[in-house]
Amino acid sequence: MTRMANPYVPRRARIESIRDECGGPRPVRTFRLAWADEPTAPFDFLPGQCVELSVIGVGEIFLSIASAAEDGDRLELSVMRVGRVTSALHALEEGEIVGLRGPYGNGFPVAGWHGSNFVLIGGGIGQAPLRSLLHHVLAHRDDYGRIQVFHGARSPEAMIYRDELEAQAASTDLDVYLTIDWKMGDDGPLDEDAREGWPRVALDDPVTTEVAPGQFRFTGFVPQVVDAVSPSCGDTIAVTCGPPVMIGLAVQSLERLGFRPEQIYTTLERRMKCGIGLCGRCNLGPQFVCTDGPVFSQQQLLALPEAFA
Amino acid sequence: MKAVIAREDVGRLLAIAARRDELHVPVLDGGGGRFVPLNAEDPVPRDGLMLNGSSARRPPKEVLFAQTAPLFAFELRRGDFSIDELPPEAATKVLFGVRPCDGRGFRVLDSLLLGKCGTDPAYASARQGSVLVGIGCGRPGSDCFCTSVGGDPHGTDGLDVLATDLGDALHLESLTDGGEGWLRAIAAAVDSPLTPANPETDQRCREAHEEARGRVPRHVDLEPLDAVLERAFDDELWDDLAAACIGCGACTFLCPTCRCFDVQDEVRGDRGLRVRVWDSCMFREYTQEAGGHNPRPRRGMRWRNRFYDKFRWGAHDGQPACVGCGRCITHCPSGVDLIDLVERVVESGGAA
Amino acid sequence: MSVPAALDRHLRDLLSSGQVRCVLGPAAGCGPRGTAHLARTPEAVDRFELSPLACANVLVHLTSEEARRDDARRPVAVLARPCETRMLNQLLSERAIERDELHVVGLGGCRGVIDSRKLRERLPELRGFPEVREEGDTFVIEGEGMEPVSVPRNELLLDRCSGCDISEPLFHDHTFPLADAAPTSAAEAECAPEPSDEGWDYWADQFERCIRCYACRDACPLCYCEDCVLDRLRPMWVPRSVSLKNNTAYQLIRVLHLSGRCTACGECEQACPVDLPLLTLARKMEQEMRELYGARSGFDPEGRHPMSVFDPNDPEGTDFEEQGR
Amino acid sequence: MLSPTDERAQAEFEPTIVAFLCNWCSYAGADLAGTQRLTYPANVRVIRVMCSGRVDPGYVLQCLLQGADGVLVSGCHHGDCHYVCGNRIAERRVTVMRRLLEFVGVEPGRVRLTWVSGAEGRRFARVIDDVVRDIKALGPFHGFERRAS
Repeated sequence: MTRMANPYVPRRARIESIRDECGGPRPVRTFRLAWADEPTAPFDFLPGQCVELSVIGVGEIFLSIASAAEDGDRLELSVMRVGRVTSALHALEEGEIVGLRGPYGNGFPVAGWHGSNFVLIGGGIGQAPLRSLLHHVLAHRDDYGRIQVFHGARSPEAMIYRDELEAQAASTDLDVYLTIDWKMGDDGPLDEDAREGWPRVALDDPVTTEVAPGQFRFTGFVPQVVDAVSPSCGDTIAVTCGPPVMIGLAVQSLERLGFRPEQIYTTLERRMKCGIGLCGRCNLGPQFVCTDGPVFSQQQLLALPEAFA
Repeated sequence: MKAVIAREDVGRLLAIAARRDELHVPVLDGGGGRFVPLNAEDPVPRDGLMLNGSSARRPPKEVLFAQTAPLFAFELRRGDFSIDELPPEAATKVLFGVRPCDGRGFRVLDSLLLGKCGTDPAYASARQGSVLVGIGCGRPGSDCFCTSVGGDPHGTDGLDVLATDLGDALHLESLTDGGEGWLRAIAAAVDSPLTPANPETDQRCREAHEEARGRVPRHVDLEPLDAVLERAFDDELWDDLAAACIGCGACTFLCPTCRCFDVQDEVRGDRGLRVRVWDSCMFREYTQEAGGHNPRPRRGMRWRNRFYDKFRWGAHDGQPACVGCGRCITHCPSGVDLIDLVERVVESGGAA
Repeated sequence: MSVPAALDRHLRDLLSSGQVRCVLGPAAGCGPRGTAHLARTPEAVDRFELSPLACANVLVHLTSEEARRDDARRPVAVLARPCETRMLNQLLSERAIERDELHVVGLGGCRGVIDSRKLRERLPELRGFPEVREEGDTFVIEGEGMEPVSVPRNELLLDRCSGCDISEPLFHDHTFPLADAAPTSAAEAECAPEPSDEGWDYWADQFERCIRCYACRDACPLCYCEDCVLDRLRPMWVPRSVSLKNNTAYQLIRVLHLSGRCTACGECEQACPVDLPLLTLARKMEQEMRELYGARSGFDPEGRHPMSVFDPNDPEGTDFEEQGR
Repeated sequence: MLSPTDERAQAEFEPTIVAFLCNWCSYAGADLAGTQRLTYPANVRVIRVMCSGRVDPGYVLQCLLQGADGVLVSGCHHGDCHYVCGNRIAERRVTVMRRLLEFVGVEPGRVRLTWVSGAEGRRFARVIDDVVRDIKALGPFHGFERRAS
């Protein structure tokens, strides 16, 4: 009997560096990993693909990769501290070893997107897979058209990749729109002065917001900023990732702007265990997020039960 | 190959089988019955052997897909670890006394665990070379409905050998190469109690099959179900249907085709195991994300998922993933009746 | 109709007048077992079934996560046998439910209910939910396509019913007699045998069979914590692996968390798909609480948990003084 | 009858005992025993808790599950509890725990309860002597595994 490779066994990877992305009750850190054992050949993966990351002795989590294969032989994972494994991971230090297996999932179908413009809409930690896509697109800049990046967070302090995105905003090559949430009162957003340097979008009718040339900071929910900026849908792929509510509203905004379901892509999250389509829990009807996804077009999702749950 | 064995010689047959391979047989254990390994030296249980009457309450899936199985062992060091892969199971497993519904259950498990995406190595190695010796159900249990889901009390799908109870004897027929090899080996043993089948036993066999088919007590017409499920997903009926459910995992753990599992690290000191443990889609935690979001917060949604998975999404070779064994009905702690629910779903017409 | 006319009218009135938001009670389940039924409309009252076979403990649905989702403050009407009013008392004492959220329809003159497993074993050919009549000390069972069969009551009664000393509801808003009060015979009133000390080998055989489906916990009306320690991953009180050791931990923690609260209703044992003798454990703990502290759960809606109070006359828990130093 | 090997194993058996000591009395008593240079067996792993009443029976169970051969809970004497009656609650909890363990075939002597005040260093040492002696006599705990037949 030939012995088959055990797909559950992770390889050892070393934490080369740790970067704090944001603090607060749910801090995010980016871990830069490299293989600890031979062969140390770089991971080959598509933007939007995932890995299973183990803190051995605690557990394993399914994570979107936050970097692109073109970034070199190091892999970056941005992790929010929310549960048991992510807490253990946040307690690790540079030089320590974690387990890694993958890549898993389908990733973004970038080969078919040559020549397209992009609208990337991310909220919170949902920006991680979009960063992977953005890095890939920037590495092949000539293959793609205009790029508009929308990214939202609760506050400027809670915004991940802020330095990187602001530096990109300063470049002329892509348009970046960063937004922070409204301060909320009992009856919804408070119409008080927004944080300095983060002007409000028009609350009742975001489309009427005047966007100054070069303005890249806003106060408002991400879909409202999309409304205010009103990106064009021609030859454009829109990709959104974030909290389910944000995705839902962003898709509505995109549809108002004329995007068709086959132009809109989302990368989904579910509770995962095995990562390889065996354990059963991440199903959307007959499909598994871990193997059939996590990237789905809006067109696919419309046909899948529980896709918007 | 076909052979016949006198009922009183079944013990001798099992003793021969146990000498050759790792043999598992269904026995009454105070908990309604389950498959246990039978060592060649052990006396064959007489009263407890569950070859007539009802099937073992715990299906044989646990022999090949253990409720708890280690994926690998590890040792923790300061900021590091090492992993020890565990040797795969080498012994050939023979399961004697598998009911035809459970045999079909393995076909569903095969499609899920040796599937297009990945292969579970523990299941694959346990399944490799395994021989499923089925025994037909002369007297189906009180909630059996195998004939409604494409099965039969003497169905052969998934089995390697089928035994038919002729009262004073068992008629054995091999169905696959694996079954043929096993049956020949048993027949070739020095003290083999097998005798060749003859036209008379074949005839009695056919009669037994016919008779048993008429004894399957419960029926449900699945024909209209698929069309209803097509549009019933967002219907409000699911919360009503699940009203009596208490949200335990009895139905899924006793199901011959459920395979969902959890993965956990279990550590003692600096050593531990990463284990695969059965999980149930009926548990709230099953889809509960660390961040607090749960895509299936209500019992009705979890019920709906199981229902669709058995009758629509999990369909395999044109048959539902439910094999009609009736265990989830008979042993539901809150008296929920799957057949009743199928009928209520059909009746609702999916009028969303 | 499976519910006496007067009761049927009362339940319909409760629902049509809007006094209660729903009625919770027993109904015929699959085969010879009961299930819980929640009637939200007067028409749905039809499904209730008071046969001694419809014995599902429906109270778990009062405290389940699903029940609490329904946040309307109108009361729930409950069809409660006497032992179930005891459970209700316990829930009230724990403030798991408030008195004004309940409308208790007590069922008086209870002579016990049938264990569907015992019935199934006795009459394996039985199909569907049979008619059951009580005639003196026998149950007369009439199933689909079979002659009526008489079986002595004590062969079919649920274990929890033999030795039960409450035949009338402990409290109620309304009460209806289940049957003409027929005094239980002396033989039945005898107490159930005391749980015997079987030792570890016996319990190892039992716990080893546990499949950890959590039915015993999920069927228990008193296991209503939203976040159960048995599900916790951090800290993991009971590892997920199914093994004798972990199963023992699971069952002992479950029993400990119920000690002093459990009313020995036996739903855990009834729910267990692999026939673990869980009522034995429950009874043992109930008996200890009574012996040690005179505590009986479910008899005082204002009562305090015996594990959170003490009495100056408590038996001495240490055994060092006796060793004469 | 014990084989010679078993006898030797028993003689060499050094039990692991977890002691939950209340902060205000028993822990101070243990401290005093130390400063008085009293000797007592080293089988005890001490866990300091604020009150004996804080010891959930589940903790006792966890100790037994994770390899302890015995568990000691020690608090203030009756009437001396820093929290008025925590020790009396502990008394009930430990008693019930012992009854449950006994019922499933675990010697109740593996779970002990005692009262030691902050002034009773000598008593603390004696308690430990007693507990270790008694649990040695009971032999290793099977840890809720099958006993080897």
